[in-house]
Amino acid sequence: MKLPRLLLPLFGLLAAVATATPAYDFYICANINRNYVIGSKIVTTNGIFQRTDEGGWRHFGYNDTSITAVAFDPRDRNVIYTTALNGLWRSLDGGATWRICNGWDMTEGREVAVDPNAPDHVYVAFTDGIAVSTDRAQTLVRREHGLPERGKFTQTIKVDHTRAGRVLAGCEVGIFLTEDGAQNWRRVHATTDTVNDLQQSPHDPKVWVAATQSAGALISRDGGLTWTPFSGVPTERALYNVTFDVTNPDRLAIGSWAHGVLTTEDGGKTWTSRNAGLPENPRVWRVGVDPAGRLYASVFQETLFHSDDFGRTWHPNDLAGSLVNYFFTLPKAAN
Amino acid sequence: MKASHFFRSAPALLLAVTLSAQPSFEGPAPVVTSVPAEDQRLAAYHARVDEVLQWRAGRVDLNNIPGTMDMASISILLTLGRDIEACNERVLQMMAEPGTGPFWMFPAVCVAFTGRELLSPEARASIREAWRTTRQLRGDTENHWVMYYASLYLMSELYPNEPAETWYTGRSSEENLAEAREWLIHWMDTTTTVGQGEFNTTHYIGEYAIPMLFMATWAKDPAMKQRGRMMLDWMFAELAAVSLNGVLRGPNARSDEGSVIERWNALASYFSWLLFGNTPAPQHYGGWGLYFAPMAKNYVLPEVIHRIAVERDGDYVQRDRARTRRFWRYSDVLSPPVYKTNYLRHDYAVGSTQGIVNDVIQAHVWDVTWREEDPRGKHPTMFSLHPHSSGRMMQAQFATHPEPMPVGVTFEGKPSYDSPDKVLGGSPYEKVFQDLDTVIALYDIAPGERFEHINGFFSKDLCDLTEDASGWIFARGGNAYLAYRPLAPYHWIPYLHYKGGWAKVRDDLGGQVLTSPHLKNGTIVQAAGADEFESFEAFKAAMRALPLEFKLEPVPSVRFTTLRGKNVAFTYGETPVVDGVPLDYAKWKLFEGPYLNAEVGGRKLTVTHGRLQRVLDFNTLTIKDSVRE
Amino acid sequence: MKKLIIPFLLLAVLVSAQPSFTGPMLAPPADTRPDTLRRAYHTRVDETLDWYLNAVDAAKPLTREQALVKLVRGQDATAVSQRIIELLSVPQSGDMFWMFPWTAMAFTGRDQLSPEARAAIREAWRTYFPMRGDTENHWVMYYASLFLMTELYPDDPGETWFNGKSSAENHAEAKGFLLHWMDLATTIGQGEFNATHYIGEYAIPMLYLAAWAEDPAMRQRGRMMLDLLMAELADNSLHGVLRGPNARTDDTSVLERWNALATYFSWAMYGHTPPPSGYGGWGIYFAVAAHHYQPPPLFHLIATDREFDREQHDHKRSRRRWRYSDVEMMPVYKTGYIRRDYAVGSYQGGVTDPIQAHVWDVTWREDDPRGVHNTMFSVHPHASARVLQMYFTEYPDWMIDLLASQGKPSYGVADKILGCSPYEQVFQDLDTVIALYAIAPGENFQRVNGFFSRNLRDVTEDASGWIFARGGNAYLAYRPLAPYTWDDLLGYRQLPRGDSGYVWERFRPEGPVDRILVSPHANNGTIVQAASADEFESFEAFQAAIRALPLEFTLEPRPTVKFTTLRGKKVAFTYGETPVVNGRPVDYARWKLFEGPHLNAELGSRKITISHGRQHRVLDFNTVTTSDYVTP
Amino acid sequence: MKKKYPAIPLLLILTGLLAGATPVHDLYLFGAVNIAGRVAGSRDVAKNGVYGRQADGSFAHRGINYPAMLTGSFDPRDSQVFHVAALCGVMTTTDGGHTWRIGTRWDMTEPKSVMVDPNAPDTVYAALPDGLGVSTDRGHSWSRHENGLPERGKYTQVVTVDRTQAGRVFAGSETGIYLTEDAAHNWRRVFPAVDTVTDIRQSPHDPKHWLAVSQSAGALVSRDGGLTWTPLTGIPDQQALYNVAFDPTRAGRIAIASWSLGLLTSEDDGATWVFRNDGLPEKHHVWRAAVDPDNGRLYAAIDGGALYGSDDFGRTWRSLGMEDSRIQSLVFVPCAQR
Repeated sequence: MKLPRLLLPLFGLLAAVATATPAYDFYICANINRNYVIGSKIVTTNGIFQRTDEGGWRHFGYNDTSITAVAFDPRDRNVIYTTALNGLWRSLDGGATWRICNGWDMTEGREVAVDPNAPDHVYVAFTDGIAVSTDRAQTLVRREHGLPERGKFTQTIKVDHTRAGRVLAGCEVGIFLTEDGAQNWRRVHATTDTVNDLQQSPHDPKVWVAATQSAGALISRDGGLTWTPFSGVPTERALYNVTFDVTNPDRLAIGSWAHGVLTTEDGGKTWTSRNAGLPENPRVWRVGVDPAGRLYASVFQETLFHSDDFGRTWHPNDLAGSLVNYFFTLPKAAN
Repeated sequence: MKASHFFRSAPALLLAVTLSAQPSFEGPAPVVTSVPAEDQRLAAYHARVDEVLQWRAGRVDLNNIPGTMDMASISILLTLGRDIEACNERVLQMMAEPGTGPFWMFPAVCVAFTGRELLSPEARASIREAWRTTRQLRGDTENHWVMYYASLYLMSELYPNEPAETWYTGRSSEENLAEAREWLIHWMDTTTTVGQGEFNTTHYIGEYAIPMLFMATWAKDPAMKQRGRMMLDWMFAELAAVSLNGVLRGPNARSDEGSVIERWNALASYFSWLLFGNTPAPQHYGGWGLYFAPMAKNYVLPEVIHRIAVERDGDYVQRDRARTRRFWRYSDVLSPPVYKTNYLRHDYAVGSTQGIVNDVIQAHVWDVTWREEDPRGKHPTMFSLHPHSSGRMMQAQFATHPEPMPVGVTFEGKPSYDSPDKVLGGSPYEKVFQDLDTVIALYDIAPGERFEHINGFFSKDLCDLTEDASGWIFARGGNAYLAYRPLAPYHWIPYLHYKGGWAKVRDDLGGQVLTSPHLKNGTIVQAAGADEFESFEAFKAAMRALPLEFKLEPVPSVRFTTLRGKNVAFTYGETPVVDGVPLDYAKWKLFEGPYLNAEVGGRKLTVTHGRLQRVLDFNTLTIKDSVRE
Repeated sequence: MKKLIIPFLLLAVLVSAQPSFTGPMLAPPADTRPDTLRRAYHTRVDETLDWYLNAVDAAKPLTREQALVKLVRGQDATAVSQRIIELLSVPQSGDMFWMFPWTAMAFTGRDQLSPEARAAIREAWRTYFPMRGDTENHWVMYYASLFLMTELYPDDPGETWFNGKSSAENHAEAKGFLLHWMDLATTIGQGEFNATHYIGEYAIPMLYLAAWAEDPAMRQRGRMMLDLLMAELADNSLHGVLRGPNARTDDTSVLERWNALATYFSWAMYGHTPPPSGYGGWGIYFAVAAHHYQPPPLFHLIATDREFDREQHDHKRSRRRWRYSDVEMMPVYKTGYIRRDYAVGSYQGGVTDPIQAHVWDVTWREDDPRGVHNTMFSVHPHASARVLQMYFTEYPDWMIDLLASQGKPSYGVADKILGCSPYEQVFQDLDTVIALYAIAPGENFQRVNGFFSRNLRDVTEDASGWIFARGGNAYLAYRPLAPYTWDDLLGYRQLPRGDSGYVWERFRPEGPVDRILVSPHANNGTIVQAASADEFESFEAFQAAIRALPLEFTLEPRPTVKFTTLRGKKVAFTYGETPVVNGRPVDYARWKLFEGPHLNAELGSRKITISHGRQHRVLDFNTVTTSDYVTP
Repeated sequence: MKKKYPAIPLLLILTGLLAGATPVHDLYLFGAVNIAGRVAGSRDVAKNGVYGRQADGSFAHRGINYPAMLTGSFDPRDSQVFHVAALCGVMTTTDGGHTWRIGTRWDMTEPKSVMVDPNAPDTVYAALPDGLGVSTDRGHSWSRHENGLPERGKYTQVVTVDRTQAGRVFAGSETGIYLTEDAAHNWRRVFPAVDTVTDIRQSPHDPKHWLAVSQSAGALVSRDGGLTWTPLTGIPDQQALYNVAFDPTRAGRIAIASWSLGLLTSEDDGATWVFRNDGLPEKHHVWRAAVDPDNGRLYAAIDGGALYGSDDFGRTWRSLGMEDSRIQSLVFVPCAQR
């Protein structure tokens, strides 16, 4: 599937939402092979799916049950990065062929992020630290100066799309910031358990939110320098991820195994549990909002649900039995 | 994708094909007390290999190729040089939808190499193509990586000089070969300096031995071939030294619900049967054992190792160091050291670690296991444990969220992980000390843990089980006398047996579990040989007379004079003291005992038995065999 | 004088599957991974065993070999037991050649034979009195067999053994000799080095020790000595064919270099040349235990890798001398230069073994060496009772007659091409050999014979004095230093007389005949220079190059040569003096036990390193240790 | 079966008996038949080793078939006990040759002759190709006693004990005749030679009178008990002389055997010599000569031929059997000792 090269800054294009044909491409990384374990036979197709205009899901790339995140080179949609069990994979031809970018000294990539202002730079979160590439992942080098020797399990990494080299990472012992392309890291918020997700607001680059395992959800209004908890969000159970609604600055959603889906429509002042219509014992693995404001929730051992009323009512989707590890939005590729 | 599994029930291709010769796993238990003369020793080994090859080849039905030919049987037929056309046909079928992951990779390598001259060009091309089209998951566990990288190494050597786009990795043959070689050397370096990660595994021994046999046979680079051969010696020397009459017992870095109780019923017994001939082969040769057979004749078990397994002159203590699985989180050390103690006697063996969580799944910390003439179906073991199920501990060693794994693994070959009456697994709240055939296990379970009790396993095969007024529970196991002292009140629940990790149902075969619902707890076990006492009563009297003081608050603490006259003082969380001298873990060697010796960091193992000695020196890749005049 | 020659038991038996010795020429397998090599090796061993089994004729009683092979295969133990009792019910003979076959029978059958058959074998070691012999290989067979039988029956008193010594005494004595022999071989070198036939008489006993010795040290020593023998065979053979120098060979295989028992071992071990017919007769006794041995892949590479030229210098020793010598054993300085198309080998001349020695030759590669006399050399035909007395405890005058009757017909004849002489001194530098002769007056015979094979092509006696010829893909230049004539080399045909005595007659074989250059001059010399055809435009170009080589020589008062070799070496060599190369005299004192790309050992070290590329095996007899290692 | 007999000088018994009376001595032959081409490993068709003379004068093989026995020396106390020099070492029998024990080990081989010290019959001497072995326990164990022999040149073909004095022994070797007078603790050379001294005999008539033959120094005589030796004129010295024998029944009569020369006799105590080959086979390769102490009969063993006897000291011969044989030695043992 060869995509034409498109050189557009990612978010600058937030034109009004076209209800008819969406102005965005919407991707998920999903494992559909229930209870897969190394050695059992894969009977389904897993990996990256792109939503089709008809609302279905089209798989591309390898059949890999372990893909945890995906990112694209903003300049060329054919350059795709995915993190997975083996580490970081890269495709230069839209997913037809791939290359493993790390050796044996890195494994189990958790998330990958491309610096929109320095698109050759790729940042990867690993179970034992952070690696960076400055050559489109042809080579990968650990850059962990400032991370603690123990406690640098990194679940999430996001690049501040306002300034090259400014990156936030969610680790076992807190949120870490670099402003020099990962030459140096410093902790900006301490936690005792893993920071599971970091998101930069598509509406106000200064606004960042985080979902953590035992410190609830956090918000920063100064570009991630300081963080304060959302009071309305419970802290004792793990929050798996958090997402903005690209169509409405006041709407956010949180996914959690224990709490299911939590949403706010007032910028986080109040949060409501939106599990009615989902299977009981919600076990939400991941939430996402597509560019049309549709809210998705992937439920463990169930399927992918979507809601067009931001969680009040839910509908099972046709990606039955899927477990979505990642939602990703990109402006529509001009073909 | 999270936890690995290995011992699936043997591939379901086994048809009731009539068999002329009775396979060993149905025959009588071998009685072996000495190693036969060298020529007969090798001939007997080859005969056992041939038995496996013929057994599996006998099960192939050419009228039902898809139903009876897996990659094991294809490799075996190629090794025997027969039914080549059927092999070609089946290879093409299987490569049409290649599997992924290490458990597909090494069987595919086995077919590629056993068929490198016999398979048709199309069949060989189809195997090669699968390595372009199918992304191979590398897995998250040490044994996965050994299989993954040995397979990638060999395929890259078999097809050198091929560009990146012809490999699923997107890397050239040379890049793949270099990466594989580097990791294999790194793994061997780690294993020969600070110890095996998955030590004494009852099933995953096959996932190390088979790839190493393939390297020792097919690696072109002489250094890697030599390394494969040396690692085989290293692993089988350890199996020989810590098996009791061919049966591997605890401690095991990894075991499973079936073999932690029915100690013989494990793939390790296949290797004991094949190499030492001193225990029955497991059913269908353990399934995976079939992949060791095709090239088995290219490995000659050194006589010194064979003698260690079969000819023990007297009781002996073997102290070794191993390491835990690496901790991604919640640990100051990536791979903390495991201090193993094994005491082997004729009638029983006692083994333990210091009570660390070496692996969050399927670990087994300590037990007393007694000898059974025919171990099949027997549960010849006794131990206690804290049944620990914790999402946090899963997160320590797996890149996962806290909630999914405790339940998830129960569908992935670890059915008992989250069961209160489980008998498999380690716990951060268990500390163990062993001196010869005395084990003291202390527990200080944090409130709020999933299960706030300890379980003690009492086998169906115990005789004269009596709860003595003294507080000791006495029993006889085989020719061993056992005394189990629970340090807190308890009650009995029935023991329900899982035949193996993939068993769906639990069988009531007898036996019971002592369960003691108290956070601060402890177990003392003392074993002895029946021949040491006039009678069982005499043993009981001796046990009652042993000075014992213990308290559970604020933390469990024991002062006990063992049956062997050692004064042991052991408090939870503190270093045990024996005869006034605190145990010095710092001086614990990589291997130390009458048969195996190695310094930590030395990369050199000396294997000795009588006048025979083999030295495996990874510094110079030297295997040195010498005989004292 | 009990000189030994192995009576070739050419068993005329019908054959079903085509044995390799009648099959097509073999090429070494391309894939040298251990599983391929292992399977090929065991297939060849089984072929040898099957050849004997297929020859079993229900109507005829089993031969000893057939009985043994049946035991190896675990077949018909009852019939074999019965046959063994029959075989042993008559007076025995064969001496040490009886001992190791019956040792093999005893061990192979120890769990299969009936008690009566086992008792019959044991009894034969009381009633039959085998000779120990007077030669090194006899003793190795004798004592290895005695060592093993006294392990099998460890506590028997003296009267139950033929020699009146108890099991313990015999065992200690056998061990004493075996250690002494291994000591000699690993300090100053093999006595019967590169023996084209007697390699079997060393390899078979060592294999039996390696397979059946209970004492782990002796078992390991047996394996180590077998390793050494097979590694040396690999190193010294040209595509599987062992060539000179040979401490011992015979009239046939000194010419038809492939036709020797050593070729059985090359075939069995490395599979790159056809085995001799009937697997050399004795091959079966190796095959019956060969499944307990596995030649390391390293040896296979040494045997088959002929990519680059290689020089090997080894130190050997002569047979021990009883008389007429200041030293018990003359040191032998052996040189080998092996290339893809030919090999040149020699030792410094003099008498290593008075019978069946072969001092030097150039041997070229043949695509199929069977029946080809692919060699060239010269020799002083020497027959001397005194030299015989040096090595044998016999009276002087009658031995020469006797030798002919003991299977060595060519000892006492002038046109002989087998043997060595105290009046020959040889120097070799790479593929140049200079042999100088100063035959003492009165010595038999006052001439030098140069062997010119019937398989040579374009033999031309050039005006320059050189004789040029082509052998296979090799160019040869032979320079006789004294006048000569040509004779046809007549063959020997054995006439049937008596059971154990040989009587021979000379006959002229049909077809092209080998010739000998006869130079009837006491002071004499030969220079041979070899080259590969690929090194020259044409044969003429080679000839021109040879003619251009500076050469001065005189024969009086003693032969002396100054010659610049084809490889540009300035060699000065005078009979009785140390050769000088490019101005520096050869320093024999620094000659190592083994020195070359594949085999290395210091004199006196008892430690031999066998290498190919990064793979090494060290045999250390000081500590009875075998080490395999790989260099980065 | 041990019998104690005083060491009676051999000569005394002999003179009392004349030929034709029942023999005072037994005759043992050591050698092999059908020897042509016999090598280690070939099929044995005949009986080899020890032959005893029967009452009818024929010879019967006894004991084991061993083709490489050279000579034997009998224990004066019991003729059932004798020691044989054989290819495999010194073999000792205590039952007249039915069972044997090889006393030497691997470090001694191919003894060429062996002799018991009549005055110290537990002591046996053996001539070795690389020196000299001594047993002081009736052949059960052996050790080398070569002090005084040269490092090289100590090939020893014959060892002969002086019957008048225990421990006084002569050795005929490659470099001459050596004497010891202290049971081989020390040797000294009494006659230098460049080739092997093949035989040394003490006159049965005069213990001071010794004869020796050699490979290239002809025959030698000593009148002073072997201290000094002078060549016997009249005997060629270019060919090897194999052995020499006194006639115990008549002083002055001597016979010498030679493969090349045939048989030579002297009837004037060695002053003159005459060839006695007429009547012997045309090639007359005489391997061994001997004289019967009972009747003075002269024996000549022809190599590859038969054993011939002459009752007129060599003038006429007749075959006594043992066709196609090689008889290495003839040994006469007083019957009384049986």
